[in-house]
Amino acid sequence: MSGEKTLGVDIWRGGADGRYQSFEVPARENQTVLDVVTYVQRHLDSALAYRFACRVGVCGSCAMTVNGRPRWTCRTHVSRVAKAGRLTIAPLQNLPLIRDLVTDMTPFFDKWQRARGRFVPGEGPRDQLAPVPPDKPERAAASAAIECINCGVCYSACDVVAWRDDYLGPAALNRAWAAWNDVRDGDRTGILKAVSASGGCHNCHTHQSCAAHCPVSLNPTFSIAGLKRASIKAKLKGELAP
Amino acid sequence: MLETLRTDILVIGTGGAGLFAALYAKKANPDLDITIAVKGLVGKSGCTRMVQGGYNVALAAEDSIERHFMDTIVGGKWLPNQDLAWALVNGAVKRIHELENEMGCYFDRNPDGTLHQKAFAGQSFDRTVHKGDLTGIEIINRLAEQVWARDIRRLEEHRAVAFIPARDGSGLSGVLLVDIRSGAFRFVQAKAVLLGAGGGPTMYRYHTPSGDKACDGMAMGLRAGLTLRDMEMVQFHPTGILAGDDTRMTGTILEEGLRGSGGYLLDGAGERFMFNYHPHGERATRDIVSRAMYEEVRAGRGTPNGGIYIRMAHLGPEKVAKQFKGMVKRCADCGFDLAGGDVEVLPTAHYMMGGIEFGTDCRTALEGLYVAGEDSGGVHGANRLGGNGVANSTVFGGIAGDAMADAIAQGASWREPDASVLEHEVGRALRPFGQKPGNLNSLRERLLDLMWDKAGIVREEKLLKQCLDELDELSERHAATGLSDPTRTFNPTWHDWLNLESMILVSKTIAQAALAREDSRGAHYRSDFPESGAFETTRYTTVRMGDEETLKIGSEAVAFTIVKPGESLIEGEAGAPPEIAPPPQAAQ
Amino acid sequence: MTPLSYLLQRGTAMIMVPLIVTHLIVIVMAVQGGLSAEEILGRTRGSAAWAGFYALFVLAAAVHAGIGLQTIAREWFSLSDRAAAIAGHLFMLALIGLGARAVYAVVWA
Amino acid sequence: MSRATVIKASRAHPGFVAALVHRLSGLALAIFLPVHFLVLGLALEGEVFSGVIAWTNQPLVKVSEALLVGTLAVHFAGGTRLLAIEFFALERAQAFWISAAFAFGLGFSLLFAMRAF
Ligand SMILES: Cc1cc2nc3c(=O)[nH]c(=O)nc-3n(C[C@H](O)[C@H](O)[C@H](O)COP(=O)(O)OP(=O)(O)OC[C@H]3O[C@@H](n4cnc5c(N)ncnc54)[C@H](O)[C@@H]3O)c2cc1C
Ligand code: HEM
Ligand code: SF4
Ligand code: F3S
Ligand code: FES
Repeated sequence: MSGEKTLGVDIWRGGADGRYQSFEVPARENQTVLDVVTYVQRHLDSALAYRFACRVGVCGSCAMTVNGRPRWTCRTHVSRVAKAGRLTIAPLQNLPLIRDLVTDMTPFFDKWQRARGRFVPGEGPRDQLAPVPPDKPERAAASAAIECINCGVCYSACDVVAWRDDYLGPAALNRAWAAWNDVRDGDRTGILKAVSASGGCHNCHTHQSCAAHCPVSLNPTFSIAGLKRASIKAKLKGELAP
Repeated sequence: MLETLRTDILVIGTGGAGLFAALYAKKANPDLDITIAVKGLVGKSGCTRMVQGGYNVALAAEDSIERHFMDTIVGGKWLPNQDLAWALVNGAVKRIHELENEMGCYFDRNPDGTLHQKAFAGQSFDRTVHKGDLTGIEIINRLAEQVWARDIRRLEEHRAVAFIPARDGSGLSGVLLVDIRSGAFRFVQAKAVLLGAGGGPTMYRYHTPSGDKACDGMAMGLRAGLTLRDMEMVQFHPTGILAGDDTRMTGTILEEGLRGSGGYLLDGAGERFMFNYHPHGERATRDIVSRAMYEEVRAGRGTPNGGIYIRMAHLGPEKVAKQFKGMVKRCADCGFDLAGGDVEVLPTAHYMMGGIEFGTDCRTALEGLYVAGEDSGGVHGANRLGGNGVANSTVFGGIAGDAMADAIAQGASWREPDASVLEHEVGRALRPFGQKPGNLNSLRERLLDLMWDKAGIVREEKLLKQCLDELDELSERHAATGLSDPTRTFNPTWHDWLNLESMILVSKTIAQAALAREDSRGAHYRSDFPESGAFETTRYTTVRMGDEETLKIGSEAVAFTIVKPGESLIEGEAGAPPEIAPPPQAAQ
Repeated sequence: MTPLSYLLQRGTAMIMVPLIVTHLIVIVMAVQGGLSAEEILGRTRGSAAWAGFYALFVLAAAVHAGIGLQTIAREWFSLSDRAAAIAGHLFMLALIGLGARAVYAVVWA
Repeated sequence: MSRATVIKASRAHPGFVAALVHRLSGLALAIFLPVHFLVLGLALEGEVFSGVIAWTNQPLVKVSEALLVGTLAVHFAGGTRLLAIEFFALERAQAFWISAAFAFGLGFSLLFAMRAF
């Protein structure tokens, strides 16, 4: 690599008790953090474990901690994050580590289910499409929250997740908020019950790390606040009783 | 080292095909033990998630399934299996209602709350249902949520490596998998297996599909003795990003609407060239634009990096930034200014129309094996309409789920595996650990260039023959290449090796089929045979594996079971889609 | 945090908003020219209104801070839900006790 | 270098800092309030109370009292900001609320300190 411009990169290796390993990769004009990781795997250390799929920011598989911030690496240009020609790349926080840059996302998706982050069919006719004007307030709220790529960035950034291991976390609650705003849903009260159980939305302290880091600019803080209001209203009306 | 697991139904892959199959089978019989195995994470790998444009379905009162059918057949240059195409257009109607009413997808509406259907290239009616330009995320996330909620076993980061036949030759016994995380082998014995690994033309220098796709399913099918059809039919999308060496974003799509709304394609000297090729200029159809761009670059008139510029700035950078927000942001994240500057692009391999031969109930020639989605062949013929891809995977995935549950209800049972095949296949997958370490990377680079240069957008006999020779040599070198690290747990380079093996094998079928088809149709263009030939005598190519991994090429006459060339199901019209280029809002 | 404790904590916070404003104004006025026992007591002695004001304040603050500390104990000091709840309640009761004594002292004693 | 040493960067944004300040001020108040009540309770024994009040007239004590009132103001302002987000769905104005909260808190303690001396 003599004469070529290079980029220094420290990459987490091993499990939770691992360490950083340093590499030098050629600096390119167009280069994402995922490209850097790929370069290391292809040319410098063939067993470097990492995860990606779509390479364009839709699958949410490639999130890692880059210079201390969780990010989608396939859409993060190196020039935007390198500090003095260096990068530090670690796995996401708050998820069990498998090896190197790969975490086990199972708890993340289990909580998605616990938050009732899914649709439950309502009574409407199955052979027609419900007329739902896009600017109806509920629909607008659902639409604002729905385009989550379940990358886990917010989950990794949220300190409450680190402090309480049963906390459902921003993404799952954000999904529950979208589900609750879906007027076609058959059991909307069930969602409020789910997010009011132990580890539910009331544990959020509005840190807003989720909204600050979400790569697709969603605002889980806002969604969670919505759930807090809706669930308290339901609680006062006695609807949350089992 | 070999763990064994028994399940009623095994589903491979979690794109539209795999997820729908699992949900349908579970619905048909909730007592079934269903397992899904996927190379990545459930719902987070594969291309269904990447669908931007949308989903074709005839819903409007003035539209009809006959019209959708005719568009599909004419677009496919009379090559599709008509029964499959018919099942597609019919099933799409049912599927879109299920996606909305049972899975919870919400597709874009008109202001009055009715469904919005947009125009898409090559269709005689605006019938593409979508969710902004992120339709795939909506579909797959909603499907995955339903799967998580059900009692369905998930084997994530499990790679299927081989179909294991029954010892008594009665059909398929199960599938050999590698647990990517632990590196351990797992044999899953199942009464029925759905293959939904999604094909994917990732053997081309420039390609759009997700990085986990490597034609594994087709390669496994070939080794299990199945016949692939239409393998020469690889669809290229005109505008893939060109970002330079060692970049993952190279090849990823810039949407078609950019050209549709008036974007310019410019050669290295900054001149427009499309009007030299077609009166519609940049708005000509995908295949014409792709070919023109390829010819320009080949003639040495490309950009310094060997691409073509796309320019939007003359439409007003602010307007572009607003109208194509997602694309502009995507480019900006990668360091390009799409709204105000020139971005280098090239055609990029997008979709494989070909795949494993199958019937309208998704059965294959191997008893117990079902196939759906991009791994299957015959639905689209020579060309896939934008919006018919995700319809294909979801429609047939559901059909397969029902068919598998039904077969089990009819008494299908476990078959004993052929232990010798099992052992052989484990050995094959472990082969690189026993070899002298080599440069796998240069092999992949060679394959990508080879397929791009010699079996790509413009084909000819001489190049295809060279391509086949080099592919043979490449497979020998690949087989002799070992890994430098003995780690088996989450070793991405081991999986690169396995990917490459599948890709080289399937590349051979593409080159063989391209050599065999001596005409030019849809996605297949032979410079030495530029005519399409008579539609009445249309034949489709077939490839299967003979002894010693040699490929046997053949062809079959297309049975025009529903409509014959020159006829149409639509009164007073030929059913042909308009020749005019798509309106601005069309995407891929 | 349960919906109930959430409701109580946010609810008491809302109740305290006007109380705190009043209290802060009183303090600022009081410190003008230096604090003296007579001044304070002179204002509060025998006033049922002040008694009610401070009693409500004490109650709200005790509930509010009790729940707040419970959360902190759970999140920062890794107490179990149960242990944290006990600690929070003890703190609340102590605060109510001390507060009641203070109100009594300031208003009637 | 451990994995944790670099994760803190993800907290470097106004929302988290505000939440942290809110928690620390709440904690400080929770520690101070019992003491405050205790002092007031001493009014039972008038003599002692006067003594204490005299003691609190010392500059150093005044400064710390000012700090505590400041803490209350900060916590109060941060709390109202939080209630605004949670109950009144204020979203876009968040940054404004955060800064307004601190400005208010700081202003109040300054006011107190100035009048006090
Ligand atoms: C960028 C892009 C945009 C597109 N836009 C459109 C559009 O607008 N409209 C449209 O109709 N079509 C579109 N398509 C095509 C469409 O996405 C596909 O045709 C369709 O979704 C394929 O579905 P599938 O279920 O067959 O495969 P996929 O969705 O690709 O899923 C394949 C699954 O198999 C898994 N897998 C692969 N190999 C193995 C293995 N060895 N073992 C285990 N699992 C394995 C993968 O991880 C994945 O989960 C687009 C494609 C791309 C790439
Ligand atoms: C008007 C006055 C007050 C308002 C508006 C207010 C508001 C709030 C709010 C909204 C919270 C929840 C924070 C969260 O969960 O993230 C909170 C927490 C807290 N408050 Fe107050 N509060 C006020 C007065 C007080 C007083 C007087 C005390 C002390 C006795 C106090 C002590 C606490 C504590 C200890 C917490 C827990 C902090 C945490 O969980 O982060 N508060 N306050
Ligand atoms: S909310 Fe944003 S950060 Fe969180 S998982 Fe979804 S896309 Fe990722
Ligand atoms: S970061 Fe965590 S605390 Fe709440 S606002 Fe977001 S979930
Ligand atoms: S690889 Fe899919 S989001 Fe980055």
